[in-house]
This record gives sequence, structure tokens and C-alpha cells, in this order.
Amino acid sequence: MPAAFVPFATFCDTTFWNEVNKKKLNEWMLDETPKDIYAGFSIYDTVGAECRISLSYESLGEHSSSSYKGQLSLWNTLEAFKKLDRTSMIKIYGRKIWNSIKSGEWLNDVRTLFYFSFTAFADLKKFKYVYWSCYPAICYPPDIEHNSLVLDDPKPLLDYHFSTGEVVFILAGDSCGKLSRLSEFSSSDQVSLVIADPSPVESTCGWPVRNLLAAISVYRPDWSTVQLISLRGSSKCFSHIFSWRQVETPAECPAVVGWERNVQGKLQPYSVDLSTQFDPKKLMEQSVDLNLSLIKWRLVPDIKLERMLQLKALILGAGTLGCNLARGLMAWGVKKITFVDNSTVSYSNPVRQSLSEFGDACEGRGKAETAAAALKRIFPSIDAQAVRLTIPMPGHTLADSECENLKKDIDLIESLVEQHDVVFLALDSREARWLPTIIANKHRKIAISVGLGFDTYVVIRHGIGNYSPSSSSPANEATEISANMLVPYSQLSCYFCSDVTAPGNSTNDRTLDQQCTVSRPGLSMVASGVAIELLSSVLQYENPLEAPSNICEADESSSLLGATPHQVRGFIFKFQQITPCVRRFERCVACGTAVSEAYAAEGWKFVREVMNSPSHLERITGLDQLQ
Amino acid sequence: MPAAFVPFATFCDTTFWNEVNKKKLNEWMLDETPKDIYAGFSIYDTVGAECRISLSYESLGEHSSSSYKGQLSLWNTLEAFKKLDRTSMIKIYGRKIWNSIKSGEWLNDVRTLFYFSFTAFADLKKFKYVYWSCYPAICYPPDIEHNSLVLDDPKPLLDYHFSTGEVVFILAGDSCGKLSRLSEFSSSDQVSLVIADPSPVESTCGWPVRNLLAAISVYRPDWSTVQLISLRGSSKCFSHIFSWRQVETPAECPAVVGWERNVQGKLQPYSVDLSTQFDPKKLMEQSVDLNLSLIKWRLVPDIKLERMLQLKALILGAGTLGCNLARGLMAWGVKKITFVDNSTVSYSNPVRQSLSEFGDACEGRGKAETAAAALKRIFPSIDAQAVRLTIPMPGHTLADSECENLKKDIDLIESLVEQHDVVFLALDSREARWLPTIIANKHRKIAISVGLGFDTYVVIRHGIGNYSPSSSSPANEATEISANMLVPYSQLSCYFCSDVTAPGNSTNDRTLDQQCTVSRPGLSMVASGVAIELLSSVLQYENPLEAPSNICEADESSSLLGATPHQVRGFIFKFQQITPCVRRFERCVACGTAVSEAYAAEGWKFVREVMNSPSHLERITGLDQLQ
Amino acid sequence: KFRETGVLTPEEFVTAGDNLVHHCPTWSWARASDPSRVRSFLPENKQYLITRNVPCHKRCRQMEYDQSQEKILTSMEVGAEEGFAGDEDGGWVDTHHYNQETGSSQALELGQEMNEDDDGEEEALDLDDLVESGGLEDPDPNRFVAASNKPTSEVERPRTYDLHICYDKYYQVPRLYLVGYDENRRPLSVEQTYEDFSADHANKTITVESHTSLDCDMPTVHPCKHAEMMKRLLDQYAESGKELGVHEYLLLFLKFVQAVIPTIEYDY
Amino acid sequence: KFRETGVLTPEEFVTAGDNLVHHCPTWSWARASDPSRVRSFLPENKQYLITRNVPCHKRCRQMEYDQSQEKILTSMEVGAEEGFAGDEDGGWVDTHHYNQETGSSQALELGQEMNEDDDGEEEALDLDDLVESGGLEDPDPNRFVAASNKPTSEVERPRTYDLHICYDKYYQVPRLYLVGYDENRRPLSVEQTYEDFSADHANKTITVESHTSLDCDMPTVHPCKHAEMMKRLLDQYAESGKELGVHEYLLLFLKFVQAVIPTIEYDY
Ligand SMILES: [Zn+2]
Ligand SMILES: [Zn+2]
Repeated sequence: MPAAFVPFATFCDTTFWNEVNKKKLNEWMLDETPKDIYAGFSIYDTVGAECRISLSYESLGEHSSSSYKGQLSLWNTLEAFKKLDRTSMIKIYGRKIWNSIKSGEWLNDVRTLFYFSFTAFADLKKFKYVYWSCYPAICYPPDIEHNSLVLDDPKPLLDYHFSTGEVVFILAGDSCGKLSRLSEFSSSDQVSLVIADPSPVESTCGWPVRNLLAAISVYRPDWSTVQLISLRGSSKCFSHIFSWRQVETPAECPAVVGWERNVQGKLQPYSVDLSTQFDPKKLMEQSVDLNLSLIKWRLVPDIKLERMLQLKALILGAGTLGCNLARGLMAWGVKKITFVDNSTVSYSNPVRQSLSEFGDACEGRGKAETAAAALKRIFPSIDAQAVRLTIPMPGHTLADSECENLKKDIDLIESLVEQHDVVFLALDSREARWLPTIIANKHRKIAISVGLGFDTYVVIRHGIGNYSPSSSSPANEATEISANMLVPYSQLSCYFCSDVTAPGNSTNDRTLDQQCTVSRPGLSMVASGVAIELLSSVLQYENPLEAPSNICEADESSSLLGATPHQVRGFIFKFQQITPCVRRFERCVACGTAVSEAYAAEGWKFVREVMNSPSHLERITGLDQLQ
Repeated sequence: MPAAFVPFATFCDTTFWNEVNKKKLNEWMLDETPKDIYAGFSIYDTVGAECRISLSYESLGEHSSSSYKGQLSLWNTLEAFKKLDRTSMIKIYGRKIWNSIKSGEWLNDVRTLFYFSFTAFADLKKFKYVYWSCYPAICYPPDIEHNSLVLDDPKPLLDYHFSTGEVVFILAGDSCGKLSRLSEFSSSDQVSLVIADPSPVESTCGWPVRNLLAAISVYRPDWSTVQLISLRGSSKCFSHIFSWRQVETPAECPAVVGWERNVQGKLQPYSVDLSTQFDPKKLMEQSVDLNLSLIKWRLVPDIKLERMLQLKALILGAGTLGCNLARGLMAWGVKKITFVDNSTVSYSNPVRQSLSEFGDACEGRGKAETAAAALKRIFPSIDAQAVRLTIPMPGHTLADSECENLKKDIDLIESLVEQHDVVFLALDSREARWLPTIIANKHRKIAISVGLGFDTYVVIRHGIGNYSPSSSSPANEATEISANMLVPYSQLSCYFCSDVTAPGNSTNDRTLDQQCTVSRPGLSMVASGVAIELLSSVLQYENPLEAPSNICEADESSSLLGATPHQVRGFIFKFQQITPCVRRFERCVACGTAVSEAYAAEGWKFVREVMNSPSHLERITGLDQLQ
Repeated sequence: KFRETGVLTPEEFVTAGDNLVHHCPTWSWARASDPSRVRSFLPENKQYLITRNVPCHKRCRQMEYDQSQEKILTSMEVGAEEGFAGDEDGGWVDTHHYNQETGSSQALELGQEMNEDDDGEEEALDLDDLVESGGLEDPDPNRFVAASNKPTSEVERPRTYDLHICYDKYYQVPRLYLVGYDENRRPLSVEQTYEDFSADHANKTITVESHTSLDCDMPTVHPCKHAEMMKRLLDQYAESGKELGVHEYLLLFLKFVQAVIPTIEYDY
Repeated sequence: KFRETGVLTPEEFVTAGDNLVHHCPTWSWARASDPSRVRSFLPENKQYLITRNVPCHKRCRQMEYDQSQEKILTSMEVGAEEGFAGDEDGGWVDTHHYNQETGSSQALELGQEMNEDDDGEEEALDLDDLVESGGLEDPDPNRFVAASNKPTSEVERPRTYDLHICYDKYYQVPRLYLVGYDENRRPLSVEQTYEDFSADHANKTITVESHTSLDCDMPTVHPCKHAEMMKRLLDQYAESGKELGVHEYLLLFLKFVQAVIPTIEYDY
């Protein structure tokens, strides 16, 4: 039966490419001259139809005696890799082997028969690699026939192989010996060649046997047959008889084959994209996602992580709170964060605003821009944006010339709110929260206010959307609710609901801006952490926009992550936290119906009126009658 | 009476030096050629004995017509500034003025009489400046005598001065006119000269009058007297009669004087250090301190801020908690922070560990080193140190070869604890907290453990020091305490007091290392914030090392900042926080007497024994009998 | 409207500034230090107001009790107590913030420490060899020298201040910045500046911030309570029958400033 | 001691490794990738153990129910439940952590999303013109080609894995790293690797971390529960009368690994 030989298949592990990256960057640089390379094989493989060649980090460094030697040609451009004249190349490598055969060198160093070529191009920026191996096999002698029978006891051969590390050796009678001792035997009956055979296919020899047969047929032109034992570790070993048609040894190297084929048998290079394994940005994405998945895998299997991962968060105010909120969101996997702020980083900020540094203060960079840039420095894959804008505030009188800008600013805030899923009101003044409250309400977005006192903090999720009179009758709903002790999201109060005056009237108002605000430094972290976790719990409610609050006390079973209280208020001076639930106030200056309607009807003109005269709010809500 | 003239004194405000900095850096660079400079003066000054010259940001740019013109010679080196031949220089400037006088130029541009020189050297790196002004006064005519009488109604003169901006003009009868009209008058009786006089000294004219007199005496060699009105804004105006000895106008410029003298009357340059106003690092120090002072000034006048500012904090573990704790400390003004950690930043860290970034993960930097570097980037004046060290842990068997290192590590930890005032145990495993607990106890340092669960956190301040039997009888003290419901600091439990097994026995232990720890992302911020504020409250207790805890509930009046509970435990799944108080357990595996004594007696050998066999702890504490 | 709320529009600020410059010519309008600093809602040549060389003879701790200032100070104090709770969410925190009436501020420990640091002499530029004891120029008999029988006390060599009044857009009130000079004509450090404010009060409101129109950081009286204070003063005037026009706002504002910095000699 | 606690000293790891290499010559010792990575407590030439080319024929979701593995899986599950509370402060948190018994993990949404992203074809290197349909080399009648009557199913072209066993100093147990290859000999992404683990269990313990001895990040079975599991297995053996020596530790460890990655053909 005509002989067949199992071809090689190259497996490059990630450590190999990693080593290529390092050597190319630090050592070889633009040098394209071929480098020595070593490849491992195993006699234990039993699966598949190829002899596996392994390239790993060791392939470019030290090597064991039982590995094949070859050359690595790493090209600087894809073009060079593609243009390579592979037809000539295999001939050159074939000639090298042929020379070893003719000179008898192979008897002392059998690895010269197995010399291979590894051609590659590495895109070090994108971590993409193309490679193509050539394991030259000389098509000689002609018309090889092959028969085999099972070898009874390969153990002594395996022992010899492992103890000497020799890949090819001879067996004569019961004793093994070096290949060079082949010269001692004149007849092919007296001796068997033994080869550590990487072929996984039973009774079919591996690729390296080809050049071995060529070598023997040249070395012993009088022989037309040879016994060859294919040594395997995990399956039966066979003793093969190869025979061929005797011809005169050619002067020139015969035909050579051996470019590696793909799994479909086509001659084609391999390409591999290792960016997920090497690109630091992707590695980081992976790590961050994995880290979050641990929550799902280990603790809360049903958690809807994607609600965090896909969340778009708008943070109004990039100060102490804004920075910490963004950090909390980022840690939860949120990938889209937009900051709005109108001021610049001053020297007192960096020690408290956790996304700014000394250098930002020196340069007087915008707070929003600074925070967004820091997020990207921390996690390059995040989509962090900055908008510099002053939020229109009640009581902050507007000159006529500024109306055009007011209109533009309000449009911008509207579109920002629309484009995000949650709005954090981390602003430093009461009145700055007024317009965002109205706009978040209008667009039915989750809005969470975070505020700090000196040693107290408050986190409130604003009621979502107006009470809609067209739905089920209010009376019934109210009854039902009070029975369940649950206040629906739509009925929760906003930041302003408990006020009986409009914001921005500076006589009654206690607004302090950021320079005036004094709070215990740990407070911002506590409040931000609480706000983030309140959001994460709300998002785990079946429909987050309907997450109710228990009117009595926090109900642990509200969501997968526990309670979804309406407010969390903390008192650091006694390390206490409470979770009050307050119903929407119909005459609220921010979320009350009258205000929503006025804003819907008049838009920026309504805002202008309130800016110039906050008491307008008290009139339209009817608050003035209550005072 | 012989005439005296009030000399000039130069006042450079910070905006002037700021402008010099900018121009020198961006425009002049190494160019040393003199630049035009303008100086302001005021006729409203009434205090002091000098005519004030003001240099401000305007001095190097646009200038009003009522300012003096001069030249700025800014030298690149202090040597050049010092070597300057000032004797020649004043002569050169004097000659310029003398030329204006001789040519009559001064009649059209009187400011040529007041031409001055400002020589300076600016150390732009240290924000230190030296300068010396010269206001040349020609000592001519000789023997000037002077008499004066009060002017009744200066108002018309002031009006003329302000409306025309003219510094010197004439008064003839009731009408004012340009100086150039002086030619119309042949007798000194017909006309008065009016000068806007910066002198604050009543009835004594200012320095610029000198060159004006020289000019007149040259212009009118036939005159030996002149009437001159010294125009003042805030005090009485005087009409002066100056008379002098008539001499022939010299061909060469007479003697010139005018280098500015210091307040003691010495000829000497001025130097000024504006680093606190310009050096960004100092500006930041100032801002940070100021920001903290607001707490004292506005809210808690008696707060002992210096206890925070001088605190030395040791943070064991530079992970999520360690980073946030450091940020909290920095925000409280702590200037000395040392991190201990043994691991490097991995890709999943930066989104949670608030002192690391993507780049740190790429480079695989040490966590402690990364955190310390970040602190310095945020606030360059902070003294942040990093120590890479693995804390010896019970149950982590030690090979004999590692004993030498163990000894060294323990010595290092001991000395670190000794050198700091507070130790934060922000470690990721239970057993890693064991040795630090013992050592902090030994050195009587404040030790605060912070730990995270998935949605729970705990902050414990360990009891300080062992109960010392030599002091007042334990029985009495205990009674007294229970009566007050206060547990003294020395009687508070540590992190391990409620355990009945030794740490580190992995069968019973639930230790999870950082890769295994899963906690809700907001938690670390909350716990760190709480821990920092617990510390800040404890530090405000009269003797912080004696701050007791109320056994019932947090007592707001404990310290200036409120309660000083023993523990704060939080449950984010219901947004609740409790403040339990637990007494020290005498058989505690970490703070129990038996353990302290064993460590005191055997040191690292005791640690080694526990590392190899944690149950040793249960034996020596007698815990095994309780199990 | 300013009488109701104490606040001022930019236009009213200009009106009041013009009036101030007219009545007190020590004051003048100033321009921004560079075009990028021009605030568009104010005329280019009226960006802020400035006066220089205001003497300050004694430090605040040297000041005797001055009955005439008590009333203003007291009303300020009231303002400070009510306002500085540092609380953005007034309604619910009132019951537990610290009572500011107890205990007056101690001497500023922090500032003193920093002073010591700053006085480090080792880094001073070496100028000794430059001191000329004569020879630089001829003797000058006509140079005025303050009569030697007057002691060269602080009264004679007072500190001086340049005062800047800017407009604060956020609070819609005037805002005061100060640049001080010591007896040796050197700019004062912030800590030195503090010595000229009443420790009980001024420390609460003086911060160092960047000037609205210049490229410098300067001590400034924080304007968060200005509107309220001004309203109080306006009310006092109204009670005594005087109704102030908006152009007189800054004259009144200077009275308020004098209450904050009582040591300054501000006599016009 | 290892029988009591399930942990191993470095010396014991080497002993057990030598034994593994001796009995399963597919395994061999390996060196660190560079001198800086050498861990001093292990011999330089015995830094970790490696075997290559372990086939993995089917994905985990294709695997039929296998009675024989049930017991081991169950005991693992117990371990997971008790251990992964994510709590450093066990004593007090137990009552309120989530009950992990309810609900099994759903398919990994996150991973799938990422896969889609990664499969972006637009950035693939253009290699079409390189595909040689012939002419590159002579026809080769002696090349072995798998008989065409066998379907080229997954069974024929399995995924393969390289397995690395390192020593984890912190947990004092062996630690498994894996490098997988797909049917086209390309390294597997982490998400693909997950397909070979039992979704209910393995997801909880597989992370990607840097290899102890190499410069690469690789999927690894987190060792935090190894000691406990090993102790369980040792106890099971002890109950059935077999007392394992420390040198057999790694053989037992491989059984444990097989429980985690049931799809792997690991037959020695
Ligand atoms: Zn509302
Ligand atoms: Zn204890």
C-alpha cells in the first residue's frame, strides 16, 4: 500500500506571540534577518489528523534537545510577508536538508532533517498576526510502499527515548543505540530505525519520517526497504516496513513539499487576532466586565447587569459629588457618562474632587472636562463627555441680551436629559436643581438628587413623571397604595416638594455655593456610594421606572438587590441613616402640575420669568396662599 | 526755609509681578533690552513720608496719560542685576532729563521730566524678585528756599486736572492752561505752575517738583522764584513760593540723585518672595488649608484641626478601601500617608481603586507605589510613601528558608506602626489583619479595621492597648463604666474579639482574597467615608486615645464632631447603619492578653508558629476549651 | 428690586460704580488684564473698581473696642449664624448643626505655622554685597526725611491696601478683593492679611480666589451673604427715613466692607 | 497536614509534581519565561507543570447528563454555596446574604455581546490574494488526508487545551491555567473558553489573571476553594479506605479539575 504521512500543523500559543511582541519591540526592531526558532512536539497526541507542532515562549529562547529547529522570518510589513517567493523558499530549505542528507550530517544531528521555516507578520499595534509554516519534505525515494504491524512492548524504546532525549535512534536486536551507529549495519534486516513520532493517527507515520526515508535511501543506495518503528506515548506503537523503487541518487535536490495547509487542505496562511488577549484596552474591558460578572455568577444569578452596562448617566455638577458618583457608576460598568459643569478646577478642589489633580488646577481646566478626561485615563473604553454650561437658576436675574443664550442652554439641557437614562443632581446650590428637576420630570427620567450638609447628607430619587389623570382613578389608586404601604414611583416627592417658598429668593434662601459649602470630607463618599447603590437597586426592579418605596421602612425584598427607598438621609454626627418616604406635593415649585404645565406651554420664557422673579412660582402653584 | 522734597517709594503689586512672569516667559525671554514701563501715582495719599508709585499689570501694557513713564531693565541673572553700574546709570538718566530741559521738550511733554528707571531680577522658578528703582532728580538750581500758604479753593484746579488729565499745567488769574503756554508769561508773578502732587506730607512737595524747578530755572534763567501749587485730592492744597540762587546754566548736567532708599533711609534694593502667591504648590497648600479652616471658622470654632493636619496615617492594603481612605485623609488635611501592599495593579482595579489608572495596570505597577504616586499627583505637598510587603498570615505555612525574611518583615511592620499615629486595616483577608492588630495594640496606636461584604460593611476601631492590671482596680472601673454606659477605649473589642476560632484555618475560614471578593461598588466609598469620619470624631475627643464608646447608642455629645461609636456596621440592602459597641474578649486570638504576652516574649518566632499552625492560637488563648 | 433682595444687576453695578467714582475720586474704573478676561455684561472700560493705598494702621487685635461699630457687627453676626450652616438642604438639618454662638475663634494656629515656614531665611537671595552705604550717588540735602522726633511706629508706617470691587455674577452683588502691603512695601501674605480682619467674623468669609478680571489669586470677602447684609443695611436706612437709590448702593457697600475690615482707614 | 487542610507546601507541590510527571509523561515541568519571574521557593526548572493538546470534543452545553460526575459536582456546589458570600467578616453577615440556591445562571449575556464586537470583520488583514490554489508546490501523493467517509464533525476537529498547573502561594494549593485552541488552531477567547465549563459552576470560579511564571494573562480556575475541595476529596478517599500520599495530590487535583471542566478528555 502506498505510504502516507501525517502532515504538521502549527499551534502558536499566546505566550509565543507575546514573546514575539517583546523581542520585536525591544531586540529585533526593524531587523528582518531570520532568527533561530524551536518547536515542540509530543508523542502523546491521539486526536486529529495532523502532527502538532507547538510554538511557545520557549521557542525563541532556550530549547530542549527534543525540539525541532527552524527559522523565523518575521517581516516588517504585510506586503513583504505576502510577496515572499514561497516557491523558491521551500526549494532553498529543501536543498539545505538535501545537503545534510548527502553529506551524512544528519547521522550526527538528525534535526537537520526536520529543519522548518516559520514566516510571519505581526501587527504590533492591533495585535493581529499572520503566519505560514513550511515543513519541507523531500519527495524521495519514489513510489514508497508501506506495511505495518503492532509492536508488542515499546517500553524499553520509550525509556531509551526519554533517558537520552534522542528523537531518532536505532534498534538492533534488543539494544538501542545512536543513529550514527547505522553505519555498522549493512543489511536493512539487521536494524530498525526508531523515531519519536508526533503522528496521532494510528498506523500512519508522521511527516518527519519522509526526510528520514530520503536520507536512508541516499545513505544506503543499495537498500530498497527499511524497518522503522513509530514510537508513540499514548497509543499502540507500530513497526513499519517501508520499501521503494531504487533509482540513482539525483545530483540535485528532488521535489520538495511542505507548506502548511489549513483545515480544509488549502494552501493558505493563518491569521489570528489576539487583541482580546493582548490589547491592554480590551484586556481592561474584559477584566472589568468579568469582575462584575462575579456578582452574577456567585451571588445574584438573576441580576440584570446589562441595565448598568447599558446605562447612560448624566451628572449635573462635576464637583466632589459628581466625581464620586462617576466613579461609582464606572465601577458598576456604566459606559456612558456625561458631566455638566460651568466652573474650573481650583487649588482647593483636587483633594476632594476625586477626578482632578494638581495639574488641572494649575491649568485652570474646566471641571467637567477634567472629570471626563480622568475617566478616560482610568478606563479608556468609557464614553465620557463634558459640557460646560451654567444651569439657569431662579432668582438669577437675566438681562434681555442673555435671552438668546438662555434658550440655547435650555435646549441643550433638554437634549442631554433626553439622551440619558438617569440624571444625577449633584449641584452645589438649591436653585440650580430646579430646572433639571422639571426637565427630568418632563422626560420621565430617573433623577437622583444628592446633597451635603456639614455632617448630614441626603439622597432622593425624584418621583417619575407627573401624575397622569387619564389613567385609573386617583382615589382608588391611593387607597390601594395605602393598603400596600407602597408609594409608587410616580407619587414620590422631589427635592423641592417639602418647600413652601420658591428657590432663589436670596432673602429666604440659604444657598451656599461651592466655596462656601463646608462639609466633613468623608461625607461626599458616603452620600455618593449610597446614591449609586440606590440606583443599582432601583434598576433591578422589574420595571425600574415603577420601583415603589415602602412608606414604613426599607423593604429588603423590593428588588434583587434589596430595598428601594425613596430617600436616604444620613447623620454622620451620630452615624445614623434613615430612609423616609415622602409623597409628591401637588403644589411643588418644581414637580407640581402647575409648573410642568407652565413649562410645557411657555418653555424658556417661563424659565426667564422665574429667573427674574422666583415669586412667580409661588403664585402659579398657589403656594403664596399657604404662606 | 530750605526746600525738601518727599521721595518716591515703589509699590509693586502681585499683578505686576505676575505680568512680568508672563512677559518674560512668553515674550521677552532672554532679551535684556529695556522695556517701556508706566507707573501710577495718586494725589489722594495722606499717610506716610513717601510719594507712592504703583506698578501693576497695567504698567507693562496700556497706560493712562496721568502716569509716569520709565524703563524696565529686567536682567537674566542676579549677577547682572548686582553688577549694574548704578552710578553711571543715574547719570545717563539725568542727562536725558537735562536734555529735555535744555531743548524745551518738557513744555510739550512734561513726563520727560519724570522719567524713571526700574531695575529688577526675577527668579521665575522660586518666584523671588529683587528690584531697585531710580527716580532721577537733578540737583539744580542751587540753594532752593521754600515758603507756602494754604490755597483756599482748589476745586477748579482739580476739575481741570481730572478733565484734561494733565499732570502739570499753569494757572494765570482764574484760568488754567497748558504748560506750553508758560512762554506767554515773562514774570514769575503772572503765573503759577500747578502740579498733581503725589506727596502725602502736608506742605511739603513731592519729588517730581525738583525736576520741574530745574526746568523752570533753565527755561527762565532770569527768574529766581516761582509760584507752584501742589495739587492734592484729600488734604489741603498749598501754594508754594520756591526761590533759588541764580547761576549760569551749566553746560553739563548737574549732580543727579534718586536711587530709592529703604524705609530706614538706606540705599538698598528691595527683595520680595511671592512664592506663596505664585508657586502653584504653595497656592494649593494654602487653598487646602483654607478650605479646612472654613470648618473651624464657620461651624466648629473649637475644632482641633491640627490633629488632622499633623496626623501620620499608615494604610495597610492599597486596594479599593485603601485608596478611598487615603483620599478621605487627604481631604481632611493629613499630610503623611504610607501605604503597604504586596500586589500590583491589575486591569480590573482602576475602576474601583480610586488612586490607579489604566496606565498603572498596563505597567503592572505596585499598588502601594501607584497609590502614593497618585496622591502626590493630586497634592504635590503630601508626603506619601509606599512599602511593598506581604503581611505574615496565620495558616500561611512558612518554609525554614523564609524565616529570615519573616523577621525582617515583622521588624518593618513594627517600625511602620511606631512611626504613625493611626493604622487602617484595609486588607482583603481576615488573617492578614491578625498581626497588625497585635502590633498596633502593642504600640497603643489607633487601629481601625474596615471590611466589606457583598452588601454590608463594617468599621471597627480596635480597643487601644491592653488592659493594664497595674492601674486602678479592674472591678471598680468596670462598675463605674457600666453606670455611665460608656466603654473606655481600652476595653473595646478588636476585629477578632467575637471569633471563637483562630484565623487562617482554611477549613473553617471563609477568607476570600481580592480576586474573589465581590462587593457592591458603592460600598467601599461608604465604608471608607464612615471610617474617616469615625477617626475625625475620635481625634476631637479630648484625649483621642481615651475616646469611649456609648454602649447603648451613639452619643452625639461625645466629641466636638459628634458620636464616637465603637463600630459602624452598614447594610446597603436596606440602607441601614447600626453602631454596636462590643467589649474586648479576654481570650481574643489577636488582642487577648495571652497573645500579647506571647508576642512580647517570643516575637517573630511566635508569629512563625501561628503561621504554621493557627490552632496554636486557640491553645494559648484557651479558646479550644470553649469550642 | 435691589431694595427687596439686596442684589444688583450688572447695569445697576455700573450705575453705582459711576456714582462712586464721581463722589470718591480715589476710586476708578479698571480694565481686565487681558482681552480673554473681559466680561461681556460689563463695559470694557468698567470691568471693576479699584482704589489704592488705603492705610491700615493697626492690626485687628490691637484695635480698641469701638462702640460705633457694634451695631453693624452685630447684625453681621446674626447673618453669619443663620447662614453658614454649610447646608444645602436647609429644612431638615437645622436642629443639629453646631451652635456657633459658643466660643469665639482662637488665634489662627494654621496660619502661624505657615508663616514660620515662609520666613525661611536660608533661601533668601544674597544681596548683602549690594547694599550701598554711600558713594552710589551724591548726598542730597533736599530729600525729605520724616522728622526724627516722631516715633517710627506702626502708625507712621502703616500697612496699606489696594481694594478692588468686582461684580459677582452668581450672587449678583459686588465683591471685594484686597491686595495688602506691609510696612516694607512688600505684598502681604494671606495670613498677614487675616490680621486685619476681625477674627470672630472675617475669618469666616475671607478666602483666596482668582480675581474676576485679573490673572491673580487674591484674598476676597466671600459674597454669599452680601445680598442679605445689604438688604439689612437698606432696611436700617429705610427705617430711619432715608431711601437709598441704586446708585448709592456701593457707598453703602463700603460701609459694610468697613464692618468686615474694621482696621482699615476708610474715610470717604 | 495536607490531609487535614487540603493545602500543600511548595516542597510538597514539587514532590507531587515529580510524581505526576513520572506517571503521566504528558506532563512536564516548565521554567519561568524570564529570570525575573522565577519564584525562589520552587526549583528553577520546576516552576510549573504543563501538558499540551488535551482534546475537548464537545462544548459543555452539548454534554449529556453524566451520572458518574454527579457526586463530585454536587460536593463542589456545596463548596461554592458556603464559600462565596463575598464576606470578609463572616460571623454577622450570614443571615442576610442572598440565597444562592435559587435560580441557575443564565447564558452569559455579557460575553456574547463582547463576542459580537470582537468578530468585526472590517479590520481583518487582507489575505485573499495570498491564497494559493496550487502552483506553490508540487502535488504530493504521500500527504495523509483523513478518510473522507468520516464526517469532519467536532469530534474529528476538537478544540484542544494546554493545561498549566502552577503553585498558588497565597492559597497554598495548585492552580490551573488554561490555553485553548479552536478547530482552526487559533487561541480561544475567554468567552469561548467558558463554553467548555459547566455554566452553573465554572463561571463562578474562572477568571483571567496573569500567569505566575509567564508574561501572559490566562483563564484560570480561582484557587480560593481548592483547599476545601481537596480536603473533601481526600476525605472521600479516606472513607473508602484509601489513604493518599502527598505525592498523589496532583493526581487527585486533576480529578477535581475534570469536575470543573467536564468536557475535557482527560484520560490518564
Ligand atoms: Zn416636588
Ligand atoms: Zn480582640
